[in-house]
Amino acid sequence: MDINEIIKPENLVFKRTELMTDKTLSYCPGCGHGTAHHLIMEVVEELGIQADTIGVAPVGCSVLAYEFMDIDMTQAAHGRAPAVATGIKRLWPDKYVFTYQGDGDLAAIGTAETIHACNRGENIIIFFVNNGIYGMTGGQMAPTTLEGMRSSTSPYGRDLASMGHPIKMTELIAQLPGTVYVTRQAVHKAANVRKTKKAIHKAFEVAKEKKGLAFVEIVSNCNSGWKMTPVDSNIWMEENMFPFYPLGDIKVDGKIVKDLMSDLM
Amino acid sequence: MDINEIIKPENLVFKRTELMTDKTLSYCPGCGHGTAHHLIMEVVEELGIQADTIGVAPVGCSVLAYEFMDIDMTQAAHGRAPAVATGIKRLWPDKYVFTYQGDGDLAAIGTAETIHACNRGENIIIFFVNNGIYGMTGGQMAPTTLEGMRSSTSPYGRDLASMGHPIKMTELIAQLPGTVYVTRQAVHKAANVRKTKKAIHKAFEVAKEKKGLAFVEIVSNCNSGWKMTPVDSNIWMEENMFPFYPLGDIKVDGKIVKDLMSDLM
Amino acid sequence: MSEIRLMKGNEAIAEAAIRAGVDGYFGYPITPQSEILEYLMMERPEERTGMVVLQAESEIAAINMVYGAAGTGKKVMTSSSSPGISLKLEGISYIAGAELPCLIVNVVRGGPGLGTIQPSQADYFQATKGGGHGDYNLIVLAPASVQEMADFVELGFELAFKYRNPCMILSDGLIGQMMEKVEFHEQKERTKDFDQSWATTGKTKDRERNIITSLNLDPELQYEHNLKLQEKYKRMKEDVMFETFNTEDAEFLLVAYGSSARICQKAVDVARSRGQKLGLLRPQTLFPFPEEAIAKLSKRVKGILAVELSAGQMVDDVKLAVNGRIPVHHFGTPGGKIHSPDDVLKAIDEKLLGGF
Amino acid sequence: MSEIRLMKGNEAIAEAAIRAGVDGYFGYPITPQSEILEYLMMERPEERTGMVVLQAESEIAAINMVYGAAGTGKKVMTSSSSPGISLKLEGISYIAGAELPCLIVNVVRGGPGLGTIQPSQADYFQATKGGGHGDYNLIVLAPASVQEMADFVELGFELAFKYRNPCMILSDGLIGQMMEKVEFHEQKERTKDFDQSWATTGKTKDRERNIITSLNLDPELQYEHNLKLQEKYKRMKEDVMFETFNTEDAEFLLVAYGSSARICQKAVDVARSRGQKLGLLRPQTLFPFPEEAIAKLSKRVKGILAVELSAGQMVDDVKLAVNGRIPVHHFGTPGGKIHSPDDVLKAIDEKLLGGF
Amino acid sequence: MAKMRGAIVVDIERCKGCGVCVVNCPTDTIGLSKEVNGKGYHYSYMEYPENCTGCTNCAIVCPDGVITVYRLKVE
Amino acid sequence: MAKMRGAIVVDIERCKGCGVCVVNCPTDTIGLSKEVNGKGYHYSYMEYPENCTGCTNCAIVCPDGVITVYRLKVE
Amino acid sequence: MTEEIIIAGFGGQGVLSMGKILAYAGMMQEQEVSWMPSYGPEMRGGTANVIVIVSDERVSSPVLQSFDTAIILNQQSLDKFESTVKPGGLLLYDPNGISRPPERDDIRVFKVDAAAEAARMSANKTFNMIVLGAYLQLNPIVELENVIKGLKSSLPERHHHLIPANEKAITRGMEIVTKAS
Amino acid sequence: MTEEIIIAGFGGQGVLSMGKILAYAGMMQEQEVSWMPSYGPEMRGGTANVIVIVSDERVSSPVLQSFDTAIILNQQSLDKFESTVKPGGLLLYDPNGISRPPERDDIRVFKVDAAAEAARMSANKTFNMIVLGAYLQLNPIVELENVIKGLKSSLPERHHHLIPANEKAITRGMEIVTKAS
Ligand SMILES: Cc1ncc(C[n+]2csc(CCOP(=O)(O)OP(=O)(O)O)c2C)c(N)n1
Ligand SMILES: Cc1ncc(C[n+]2csc(CCOP(=O)(O)OP(=O)(O)O)c2C)c(N)n1
Ligand code: SF4
Ligand code: SF4
Ligand code: SF4
Ligand code: SF4
Ligand code: SF4
Ligand code: SF4
Ligand SMILES: [Mg+2]
Ligand SMILES: [Mg+2]
Repeated sequence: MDINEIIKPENLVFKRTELMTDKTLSYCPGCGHGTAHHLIMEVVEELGIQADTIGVAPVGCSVLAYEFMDIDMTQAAHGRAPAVATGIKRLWPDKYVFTYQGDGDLAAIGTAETIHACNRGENIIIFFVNNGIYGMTGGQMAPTTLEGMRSSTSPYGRDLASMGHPIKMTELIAQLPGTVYVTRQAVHKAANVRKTKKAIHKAFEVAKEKKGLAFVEIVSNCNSGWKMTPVDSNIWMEENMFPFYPLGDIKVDGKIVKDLMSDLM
Repeated sequence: MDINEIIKPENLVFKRTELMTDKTLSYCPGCGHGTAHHLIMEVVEELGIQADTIGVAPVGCSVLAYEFMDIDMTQAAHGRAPAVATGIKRLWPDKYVFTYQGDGDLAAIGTAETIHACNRGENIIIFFVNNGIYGMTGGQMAPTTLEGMRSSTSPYGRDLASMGHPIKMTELIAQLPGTVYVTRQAVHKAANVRKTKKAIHKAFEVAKEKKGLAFVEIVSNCNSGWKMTPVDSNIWMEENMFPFYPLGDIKVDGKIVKDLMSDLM
Repeated sequence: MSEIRLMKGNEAIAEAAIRAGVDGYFGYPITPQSEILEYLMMERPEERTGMVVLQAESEIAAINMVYGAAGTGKKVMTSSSSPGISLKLEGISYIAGAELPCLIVNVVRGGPGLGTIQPSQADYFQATKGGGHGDYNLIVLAPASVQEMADFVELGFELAFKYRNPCMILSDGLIGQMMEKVEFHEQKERTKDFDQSWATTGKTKDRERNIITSLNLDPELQYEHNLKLQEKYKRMKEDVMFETFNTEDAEFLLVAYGSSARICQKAVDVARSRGQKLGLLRPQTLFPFPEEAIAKLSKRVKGILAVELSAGQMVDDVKLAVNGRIPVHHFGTPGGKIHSPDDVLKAIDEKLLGGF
Repeated sequence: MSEIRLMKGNEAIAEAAIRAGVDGYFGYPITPQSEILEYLMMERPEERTGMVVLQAESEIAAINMVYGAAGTGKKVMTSSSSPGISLKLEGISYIAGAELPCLIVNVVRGGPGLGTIQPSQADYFQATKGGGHGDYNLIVLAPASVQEMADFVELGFELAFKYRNPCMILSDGLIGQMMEKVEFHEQKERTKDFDQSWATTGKTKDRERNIITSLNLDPELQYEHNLKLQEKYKRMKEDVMFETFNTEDAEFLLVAYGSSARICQKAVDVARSRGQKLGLLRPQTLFPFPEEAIAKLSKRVKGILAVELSAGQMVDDVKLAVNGRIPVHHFGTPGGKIHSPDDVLKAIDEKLLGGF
Repeated sequence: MAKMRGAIVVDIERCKGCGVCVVNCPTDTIGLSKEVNGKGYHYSYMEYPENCTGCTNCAIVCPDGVITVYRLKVE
Repeated sequence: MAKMRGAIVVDIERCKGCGVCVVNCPTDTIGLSKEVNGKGYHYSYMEYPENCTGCTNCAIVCPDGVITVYRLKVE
Repeated sequence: MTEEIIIAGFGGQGVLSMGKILAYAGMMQEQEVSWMPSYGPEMRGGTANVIVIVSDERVSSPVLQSFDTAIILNQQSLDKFESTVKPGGLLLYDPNGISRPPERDDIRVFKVDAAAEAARMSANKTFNMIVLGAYLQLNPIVELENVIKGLKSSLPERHHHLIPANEKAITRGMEIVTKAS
Repeated sequence: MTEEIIIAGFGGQGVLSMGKILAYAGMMQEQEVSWMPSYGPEMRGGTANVIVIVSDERVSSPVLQSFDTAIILNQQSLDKFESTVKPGGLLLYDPNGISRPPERDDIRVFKVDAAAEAARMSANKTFNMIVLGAYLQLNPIVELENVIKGLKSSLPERHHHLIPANEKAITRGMEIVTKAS
């Protein structure tokens, strides 16, 4: 059978969402940011809420998210996306407002804004792409960098005693009464992509119900920062990141669904 | 028996610690800050570590702590005391370094500095005086203000939906691996004062061992901010603050000793 | 129908904001301006006009809430005092860079550092030269009365929207804490049909997506953007505002703004009563600065004394306007101390008249 | 024994810091200066000299770590780039108010807002006029070569301790990212016998307790404190530093600092080769500003062109120094774009020579 | 049986009359004076000195640290 | 029995040759080309087109969204 | 007419609201007014003072160093402000707690035993209104009806039943003010 | 002598380190040098370029708009920098991937088939050394021994075994450079 018999409009089963612009993504080959972008836009498209959605881009590799997502977006100062989103949402309570942030952005400089937006239960969605490193600025150590992991500012590996512990922001904010749905996902494999998409759907549902904040962490690779090939980085991620940042729902409908204590200690 | 027979040097059983200066405290009558100050200085005196102790004062009613504690002190910008203490401690690893902070200072503007000093496991002590309000600036709502509680910026009572939830910073930071000893105490009654003093002793011990951060919350009144008499405010505190901020040790020797999950939800 | 009240300057700002149909206020308490947030919370503006008021977790959060909300085309504002404004400077630079209209109130107190909570004018440079990074300018209004605290809210938003530029009301603890009578306009409804063509309100099919950003990785684009900003700042000159007192026949001129101008007014009265031909120019806009008016006067008077509650900041702009034509002196009181009319008179005698 | 290396400006600062016996560095990554922290981490200075290096959770944390550590009398520093420096301004105002010596490096990039990461000089006002609140000044050094990036670390600490005042190295992405050869002094031990009479090192029986604060609730005291600060800032004039090129017989003068001065040097060479009598004055200290030297030259030359990678900031100080004596023009390129020597030559022809 | 007798000395000018000592005294020894001190506060004093056992409760809770306690064992 | 036949179309100039699709294809359909595209990347292509079932795995994991998938039920 | 007044005393004595009522009353009768308090945490338990200006003309400086009238309610304030009264001006004080009474003889010095009177009336809260009455007796710059309006505007609705008591206190103050020897 | 060089190409082609080795070699022979890279995230997958100046005199401006030599490794860079070569100057390029070759006739244009040669040598990593060799053949501003020193200083110790291969690449580059038609 000739493939041209297959490649026909009526046989189309997947194509890139229309809500991604035509610009070539600025990300490194194999970077999870791209997959995450596509998924969010797919959900916005499926829900038909392009005109009701306002996104907030961070400072980090995804600073240019507004070049790629075909929705109205605001680029926030480093770490302040949750405050920016709060400002928007409070004045436009019927819009869907989300932030898209990296781990340096959300868990280092933006810690206070993250915690307090979650604690206030702002009816926004936070997408948190955790790649354990500062990708944008050249692979420096992030608060999420694993013990012993090398980065340009921990060239001999992260030393807990002098550099502190990797932080589990998601487990922490899950405990704040303002969060309703908290989950940790990944996008390196097709099965994960499917789960993540469901999670994103769920997050938008929560936002619609205005019951509080939805928080979707996506553990992702930064192959450039980790100095690996994309494929190797995904394997390394499974072997090293997932044990410390286990995937799955943490809080659903305002109830913690995981034994956090054993996880945290 | 004439009381002058009792009031003789050889019968002295309690007098104000020498490590408090002669200045009259700037606090309102009955404010717990004063008691907390005395206790910390008593412990420093008992341990004989005046020359090895550096304190960090916050912005808040206790901004002038340096006028009252007879030790070297630095006055930190609002919320930044844990960073200031980190700077000191990293260069003077053999000194005892503590911060003394209010709830607005520590749990609002200083959230990021608090979380990250705790997470890095800085070998410092944080004294956290939680009076559920911004005392210094005239009784505004703090992150710790209880639901329904009135303040000058929540004149009709704190409304959870629009103003967010009171936050339990102490339970949160107890979960960070960098904290070793975490406790919540009070100083309005003699029995509590004695317990708190033990806790402060313990905190200095932990600092000595350099195993991580010790965190002592003291739930206290702000009778001016609450607009009550000192005595009434202490009763109100027992009835309203303690149920939400229960007293007792939360983490000892690096191990959580309380069921936090039931507490947090 | 207008209404007359006796009010603190801070309260007047808050009441004026509600009446001006402001959409949102985001702030954090700090003396001597906490009354703004407190008044708003007490007034339940969500019921009066639907205005949103939120106490943020910090000044940084507050200014970034303003940034987000301003980017949707709404009328939003924040207020703080000196240390809090310093914390907002990254955000202010972003807002200026992204060309968003908004109102920022600084009720200045004595510095540097934690300083005092007493009135000061030592944040002039920060307000007018761009305390944050990069080449940007705020529109800066300097109220000298409680009435102007109220009036400049509406004026500030007008100018902010005219130029799509952040506007600052540079007040101080004196104007913020004093009570005077103030006349209010009738309460306006919040604007519903504002120009949102550039704002992030949700991309509809009939337009390209809107983006609020100050980033231009290509320096050539950022250069062009900066030139455009500079053009805009020049255009603002058409909105320069100032008041003069007794300048017609003045031999010597005081230049002072805000609370210091109030004090100088009294000094002029006293000097006149002594037969000294003193006049006063009071800039109401500090950016744009009334440089032409001062340059013009500098051709008529023999000397100028700039009087500030600072160690000398606005005096530089006066000197730049005068460009060496006549002597420009400075009298200032930094740190939160307020000079009295007598102090000013003494300085006039020593510096201005003594020099001749 | 000295050592010659080929290094980036940023790396030179880091290496110089280790060799100068600096006690601590606290920083947060930001382009174009992250190499400072990276180099330090790679070099394990804790083994070379015992120097402490810590990556903070934010710029605000970093500057407050510096504040705390500087208050103990140690030699500590931080570095960042424009948006990060804006965030540090509250802390910088505190440090200035509390009179603590320390070193702050700003490797400036284009603004406002997130801007670009390309070189700029648009943070001049912020550095020299006090971007933070209150009347304060930093000592501001402007290196124009990798060698000066290294040398100014030690110089900066010297001046900082001499005056008990924060010192800023105002560099930019060009000087920070370029490599040149640089000669280093031998590595020093960290100072053990520093003056700690004022520092918070733990109160011993033989002295009163030491307090680091910028608070004075009494405005009279804060006023006195401010006068003392102003006195100090005036005294700093004795440490003004600048370089001149071909000024002896110059008819026209360029004034430029840092990277722009490098570009201007080339322009002067070319102009001279064309027979134009052009000279260059390069301030090495921006505060104190070489106003006297410029005033003096303004009596000899016919016109001045201030050349900056900004929309016009230092030019104000040049004008204030010249005080209307001769025309002062400005040529600037804001936003992260770098002007070339040719651009400068064109501006000279148009603005400086065209005017005559 | 051995009994404890105690007495407290209040630094009157520093007392702020908050009453915290009063409610903390297990023996109801302390009262607040009718008169005010230089700052206008109704300072605390031993209203029933014979009750005092010198337990120090009042002193350790006093926010202003103005109470000194003496104690004597009497047979 | 009904069988699924699929095919993918790769936007070659936008492919960055990361190989994520390759490892995600359950049928080993995809390979990376020897040649490079305009940006110097070894773009992906159907090395064994007959394997493809049109499962879309490759497309949904592709960070750059450059894969379009077609599927046809064949008896 | 321009009247420049400083009112100074302890934090809890109602200094600020006394000033506010004066200013409000002035405003009610179409005068220009300003009210400038000392502010800040030093007020906590410490001293409080307010400068009130009531004038027929636009008020220029709201802060002054010399005054037509000083109303003084504790020793500290007396020490600080006695010298600031303009020659020929008025100093009114409550002798309660005053150990060193005013000494100037180029000004008019009056006293009002307001604290004692308030205690006698068992109405400590109206202390400041007794003082205000005394002042208005000496210098009736504003009319009583406007003072009552001022009272109303500064008291929350739920305390309006206290207005008669305050009015009484004002009248009482008018009666008991005496020239200091 | 002053030589002002621009080297430009793709991100991964070793443009910056080629420049660094040149600068280092210049420094080794007591010359003044500067090395000014383009920097920032646009480098990620995009283009990279560096300006190197080697001179007997103090280097003034490290950024320039015209150059004595341009070493060009992709089409984008050729488009951007061809016009910046000073009349009489040198343009050296690798024809791999070049669809529109240089057109100027007032400069000396040379080409070096470095990419192809590196592939042939199965030493893709030494691509930039082949180019460097070609340049040094045309313009021996620095001595080979100093280039080797530069190599050493820019390679981490553990990669020093690669130096001979790099040396070989330089020599090869010297051999294969040709005048463009
Ligand atoms: C105030 C401020 N500080 C620092 C920076 C520099 N900076 C840009 S991105 C970034 C880190 C980004 O890391 P992350 O949030 O993990 O995002 P990633 O690039 O890894 O996706 C930093 C520190 C900045 N732009 N602004
Ligand atoms: C940057 C900054 N923001 C705000 C303030 C104003 N301020 C001073 S104290 C304070 C709150 C203090 O409350 P808390 O920490 O709870 O201490 P308390 O007075 O209750 O003991 C605030 C907001 C300030 N000084 N600096
Ligand atoms: S640097 Fe890391 S996070 Fe950034 S685009 Fe590359 S792989 Fe992704
Ligand atoms: S205001 Fe509150 S916290 Fe401050 S001193 Fe008074 S009672 Fe204590
Ligand atoms: S607790 Fe202390 S301050 Fe309060 S009344 Fe008793 S003695 Fe006085
Ligand atoms: S010592 Fe004990 S018994 Fe005596 S007064 Fe104090 S609390 Fe009461
Ligand atoms: S995943 Fe996408 S970008 Fe990566 S190789 Fe496959 S098609 Fe190309
Ligand atoms: S559609 Fe499925 S089977 Fe076909 S190439 Fe993609 S992953 Fe492989
Ligand atoms: Mg990251
Ligand atoms: Mg508090």
